[in-house]
Amino acid sequence: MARKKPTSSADRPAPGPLRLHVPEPAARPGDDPDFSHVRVPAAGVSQRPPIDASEPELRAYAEGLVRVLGDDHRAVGDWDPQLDADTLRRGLRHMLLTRIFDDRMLRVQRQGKTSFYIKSTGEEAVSVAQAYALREDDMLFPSYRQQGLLVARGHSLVDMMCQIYNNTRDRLKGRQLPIMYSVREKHFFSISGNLGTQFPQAVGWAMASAMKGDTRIAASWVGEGTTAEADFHYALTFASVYQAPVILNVVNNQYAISSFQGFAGGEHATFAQRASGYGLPGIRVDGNDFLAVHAVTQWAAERARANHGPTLIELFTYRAAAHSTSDDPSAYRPEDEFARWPLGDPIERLKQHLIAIGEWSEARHEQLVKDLDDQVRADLKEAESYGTLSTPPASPSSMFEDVFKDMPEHLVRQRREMGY
Amino acid sequence: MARKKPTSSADRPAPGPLRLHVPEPAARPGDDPDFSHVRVPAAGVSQRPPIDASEPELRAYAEGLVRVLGDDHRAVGDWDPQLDADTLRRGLRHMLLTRIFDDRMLRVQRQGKTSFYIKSTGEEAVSVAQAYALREDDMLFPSYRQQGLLVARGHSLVDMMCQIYNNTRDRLKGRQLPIMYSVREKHFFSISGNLGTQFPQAVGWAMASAMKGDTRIAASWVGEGTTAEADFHYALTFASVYQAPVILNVVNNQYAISSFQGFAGGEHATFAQRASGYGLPGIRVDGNDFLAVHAVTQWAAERARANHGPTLIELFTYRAAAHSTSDDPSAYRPEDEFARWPLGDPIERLKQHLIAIGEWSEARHEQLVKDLDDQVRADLKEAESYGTLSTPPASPSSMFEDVFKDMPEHLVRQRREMGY
Amino acid sequence: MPKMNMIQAINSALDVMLDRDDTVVIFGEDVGYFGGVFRCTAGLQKKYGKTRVFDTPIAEGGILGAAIGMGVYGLRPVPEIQFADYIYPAFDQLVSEAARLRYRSGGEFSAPITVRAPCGGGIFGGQTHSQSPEGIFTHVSGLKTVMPSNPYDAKGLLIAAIEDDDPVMFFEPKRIYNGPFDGHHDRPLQPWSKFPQSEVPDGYYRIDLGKAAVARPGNEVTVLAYGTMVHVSVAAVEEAEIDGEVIDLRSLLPIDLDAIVESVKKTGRCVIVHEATRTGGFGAELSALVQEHCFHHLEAPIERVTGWDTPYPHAFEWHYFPGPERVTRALKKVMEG
Amino acid sequence: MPKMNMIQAINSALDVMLDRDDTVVIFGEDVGYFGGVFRCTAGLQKKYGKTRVFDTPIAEGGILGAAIGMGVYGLRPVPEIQFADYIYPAFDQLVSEAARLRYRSGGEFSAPITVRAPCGGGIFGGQTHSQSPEGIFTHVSGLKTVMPSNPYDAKGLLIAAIEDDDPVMFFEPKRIYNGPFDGHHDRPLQPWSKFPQSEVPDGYYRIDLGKAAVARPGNEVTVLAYGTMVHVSVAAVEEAEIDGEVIDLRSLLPIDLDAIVESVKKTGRCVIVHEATRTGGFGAELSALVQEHCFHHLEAPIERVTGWDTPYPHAFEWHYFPGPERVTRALKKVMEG
Ligand SMILES: Cc1ncc(C[n+]2csc(CCOP(=O)(O)OP(=O)(O)O)c2C)c(N)n1
Ligand SMILES: Cc1ncc(C[n+]2csc(CCOP(=O)(O)OP(=O)(O)O)c2C)c(N)n1
Ligand SMILES: [Mg+2]
Ligand SMILES: [Mg+2]
Repeated sequence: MARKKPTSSADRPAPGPLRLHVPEPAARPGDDPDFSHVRVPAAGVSQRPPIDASEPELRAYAEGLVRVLGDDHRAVGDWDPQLDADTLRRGLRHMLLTRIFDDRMLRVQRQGKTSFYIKSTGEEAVSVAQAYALREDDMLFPSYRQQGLLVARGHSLVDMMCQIYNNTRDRLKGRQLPIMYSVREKHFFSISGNLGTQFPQAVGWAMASAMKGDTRIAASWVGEGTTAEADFHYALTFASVYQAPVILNVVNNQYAISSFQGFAGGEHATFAQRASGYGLPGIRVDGNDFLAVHAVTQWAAERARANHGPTLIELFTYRAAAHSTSDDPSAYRPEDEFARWPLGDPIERLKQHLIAIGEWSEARHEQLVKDLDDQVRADLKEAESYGTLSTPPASPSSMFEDVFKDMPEHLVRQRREMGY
Repeated sequence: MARKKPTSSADRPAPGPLRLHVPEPAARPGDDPDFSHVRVPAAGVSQRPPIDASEPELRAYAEGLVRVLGDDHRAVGDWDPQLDADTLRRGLRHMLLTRIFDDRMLRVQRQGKTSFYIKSTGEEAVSVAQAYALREDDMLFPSYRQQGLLVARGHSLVDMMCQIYNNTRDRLKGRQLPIMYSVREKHFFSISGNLGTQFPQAVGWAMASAMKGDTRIAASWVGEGTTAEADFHYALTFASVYQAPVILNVVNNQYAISSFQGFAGGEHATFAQRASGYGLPGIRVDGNDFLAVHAVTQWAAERARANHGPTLIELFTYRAAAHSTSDDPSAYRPEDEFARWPLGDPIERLKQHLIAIGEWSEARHEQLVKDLDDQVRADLKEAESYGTLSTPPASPSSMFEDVFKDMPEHLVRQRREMGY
Repeated sequence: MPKMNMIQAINSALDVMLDRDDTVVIFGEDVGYFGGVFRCTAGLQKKYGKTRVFDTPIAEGGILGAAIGMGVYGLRPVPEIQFADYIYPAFDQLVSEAARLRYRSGGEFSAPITVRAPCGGGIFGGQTHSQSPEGIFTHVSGLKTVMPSNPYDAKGLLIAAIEDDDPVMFFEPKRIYNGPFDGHHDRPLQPWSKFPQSEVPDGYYRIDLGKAAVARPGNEVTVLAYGTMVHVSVAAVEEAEIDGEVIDLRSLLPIDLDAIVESVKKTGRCVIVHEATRTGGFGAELSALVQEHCFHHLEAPIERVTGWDTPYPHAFEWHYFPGPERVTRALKKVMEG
Repeated sequence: MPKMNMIQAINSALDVMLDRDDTVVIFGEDVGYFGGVFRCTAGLQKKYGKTRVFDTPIAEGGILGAAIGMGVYGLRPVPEIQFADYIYPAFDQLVSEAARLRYRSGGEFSAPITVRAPCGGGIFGGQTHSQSPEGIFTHVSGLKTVMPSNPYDAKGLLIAAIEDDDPVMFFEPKRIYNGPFDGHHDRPLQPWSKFPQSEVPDGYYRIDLGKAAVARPGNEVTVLAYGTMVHVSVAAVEEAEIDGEVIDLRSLLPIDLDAIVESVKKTGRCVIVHEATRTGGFGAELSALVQEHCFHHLEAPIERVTGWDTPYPHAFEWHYFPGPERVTRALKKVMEG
């Protein structure tokens, strides 16, 4: 204790002025797309851990990127889910169907037949592969960009279109913005317009399933931008405290409307890393690699079902389309970014894989695209036969229903006031 | 691709039923206190890192426990802040004063002279050492258990008592529950009854300081239970995104009213670890070790002031008293836990350290206790001369002031209606 | 018949429902092992186990988010918010989710949750343990809002709320947990056991939501009140020696408009009393409804007696609280008006 | 004089204030580089730099929490909430903090923030892009609530709001960003440039909060409205061929009670129009105030024309929206009543 330091920092030399750091993306309109900050490990290097591994053992997965499909389009490594060719072809079909559906619905929105649409282009592997890795009766709490879940569960496109059109067959009775589906029989929860709210709800559902000794688990999705909302924190906290059987997915598609993922904290950590702070495993996966997404989701599902608790999965992908039909991305990002996205296109990659293993061909692919296009057209025709936005479902008086289970007097009076 | 695994988890053998995990503390009333789960590393083993170290380099600090005062009451290792004996004696004095003040105010609450009180017993090192490691004009956003900050900044106890009494000298004009201080000239922010709200506010203040090229930083405190609130997540997110010059403190005193820290997620990770998920350094420190608390806080302050960004500090301590005067801990924890708390009593430890280095004695300590007790009694007498709860400050009509800067018409009307 | 105070009656309602319906679950901050800071859930974890009655993280939004998910699964969650003042972090889950779920899903999903929260002042709780936020929730389509004024009603209404298939905000005026406080803070509180409403059956019974009660019949003026203010209003009517009819609304949404209109048409005068701040409070809605439905019967302007439009000031609690003196003044004013 | 639509007028107000006062800072989701989803902040980041105008994480509660801290530091933050429907996650910071800070600290600290949020429906936004939550905020002591109805007022009121030392909720009816929509959704929208209120000075001017304007003078009935509903009400009055006086409240809290009372005393009749749901809406408060202050002048019950007590239903937007037809019906009713 010979040398005495100054006793208070007040005595130290005054430092320079403080500066505010405001995140800045690598490229803006006019710039060359720049993904040099994206580290892409080779496929197959990551090992599939046991499902009862503890969080500290799993910490490296939150910074890594699980990849199965190599540059040669072969599946490599421990995570290869070894799906049979039929399943892969079905996956390709469902991803393609999702994309074609999206393209078609964008077009009808542009024609004024509906008010709004949101595409999932470039992110089809997320929904389709994840749906495949879950059981049919596991409960899904999606955001607005997982239409692929419904497609993968074989839900009727006509039914989806009718919701988008708010027509006479709209199961949501004209109440919701297009694409805010709710499909109870497919265990697909009602989509909320408020970001993130489904995340703690999924945890609550999973807690209930555990309370009741059920075997069904829950899965939920948010975008990387949405991780900043309170609900993300609530979900992780409750999932951790009660070790709920739930899979919490962050779809990191690089953008939240105009804001790059740095505004959600992506400059300083991966989104999968958030989980470790709660003592939960976080796994980062190549979201455009159908096989990797399937494998990681299956791992998390097995873990949850065996009472080893929740997993956070970050699906690393790219939002290839505009945020929604109300958005124009050319105002905030280089036009050709998707073409330069280092993880490619999930559909193209699965297609090439199937070709590489001798289970697919360009010709069959072309035929499939045509068939699906025909199917979507036919479905659209049917859906339009039930009307479009200008042909509302049932009577306006139905707007007073379902506010409560039984209509209270004040709503009866208001309905009467409206003339019914 | 010879062996084909089942293509969907639905085909796998059904697992057993799910179970809900509900956290359970190691000991309940009637049990022997059990702190076997608390790992206490030896003092001096942790190295003080450079202030510009990156988060991954610092990750081990979130799981460790920085300790300076050894079992022999000597200061050891790299983190030793090497404070001079005067500063240490001042620290001891301020911690003791805080404790004596707390004890006295509890007594007056029991006498019915005020409605409510909250003690910080056992946690005095947190406030006092942290105040010492900051500059006098750094802005503090405390919770209700950091009265020691005011004591350490030399604020008038009489002024604090007058707030507690809501008497004629209550600077908060009778508006606030006792102990919800606000002391602008000490850069001590108005305490909120709503848990956690001050955390993102501190970040916003720090952002503003950075925007303006100021040199002042902010510090804020929440309890470990409060980390589950949204505001904790907002604070860490904004602190990370904008690299705000702020120190975010989690005082882990093991309890949130009746709930042990497992209900905030403490079973699965430390609270310091939360930070790493946001790419921020988290440091866990022995909260009952005055020197360690000072050193870690000073490190974080230097880091923030040099534009290297925010730090989360977990102060590992024990709430020795009841949550508040409305609480009776014997209903939910063993009576003698504090006596068995492995990190001891912060006042006793600093006292023994001073004795060990030949700068203090039992006799001087006894005298100090007596002096401080006299001071508090004298202050109390003065405060009571300005009235107690039954002697409200000024006129009730003042209740209409400060809702807005200028009183709008409707409040003027209501004041008139009240008879003023 | 057992005698119960309001805490015991609420505890009994929860006990009855946990026993009858194994989808009922109870959780919140300090409600499990400890039994709640007001003891409303005391003994229930011990009786029904940790997966039916349990503690939670301090995260009101998380509590509600999880509750909604449990409701969607098929449970009937009864979360507690420790003080109504701390309900705001859960506001989005309540307003955007619980309240809207049935509607937006075309009836596919719903959240049959009952949110219990102690409300109101008069306990020297300061501005964050005294609020009455019911008026914020009655503006939200899809939520029901209930506030009992006595043990018998508390149990019957709480059972009805738990059985209700829609989300219900169940506010418990903490000032009357132990006795029917009438606003005379300088007099000793009479315990519930001295009053007939403390006779509460042990078993199951329900009081339908949306039905008001006449707390004191009368002919000269109608007083609309709920919660603690029912007792204040009855005291004021007696003290003013005016033959006032005090209506205990019990449920704010749905509201028993018929009972209100019938009474006001009879008396021709109306005073509305609540503890919440005035502007935009539920009293405004009551005033609007009364004048819409009884305009031609009104002989004087409707008066509102409410908390002032300020936070609840700790030292001036009794100046803030709308006590019998202020109600009496309003009664006299409408009788003259 | 330049012609501005409401977006341009708001942008101009922000520009003027950023320029005049270097403590003014603007932030929110997509408001920085992109300039806001409604373009209200377009060009401002470029002009004033990234530390004055910037993007934020998607965390409304964090945005408000940080804004309050900045306000305490000494800045005048003007955060944007992308849609008023998304303000609920920030509710606790607004109600428990911004609104209460000056009071609870005895005047030591305050948060001079202005929260801008587009509100209202009529754009086929569905239930989460159409809400009018102003009635929730007018019940909160310590907040001011403003809603302009035209470009000139928008700029003058926004400047006054930013200069105000208390927190102000500044709601922008998005349906009239581009023109004074009068509820006739089947007719082409007239752009602001055709109307005198689009003549907006480039520089600084302010319209004090708490002063109503007469949007259309008249003698037979008073119509109280704000935001989009001002235009609907004026259209309805003209179409009903009733000599109605339409009062544009502009500021709900503080409210210009004098202007209201003066008009109702003159006309003896009153219709209140807002887009928000009825029960507990700000219309209830207006109705209560009018009957309290004009009881003896009223010749007919006050009518409320409002959104129904349901979420905003996407397909039935025009059945939900309180258009000129419904206002006309109410006008006729009060004229008869
Ligand atoms: C609570 C809330 N705040 C803001 C919005 C407006 N909003 C809709 S989508 C969106 C961006 C979401 O980005 P991200 O979470 O990354 O999902 P992505 O759209 O990329 O799939 C925003 C800000 C909203 N819907 N809800
Ligand atoms: C938003 C909110 N929810 C609940 C409460 C009630 N409450 C007051 S203190 C407390 C426990 C806080 O525990 P912790 O954060 O660990 O701090 P400590 O009391 O241990 O210092 C609770 C639940 C509150 N004040 N605010
Ligand atoms: Mg995104
Ligand atoms: Mg604690």
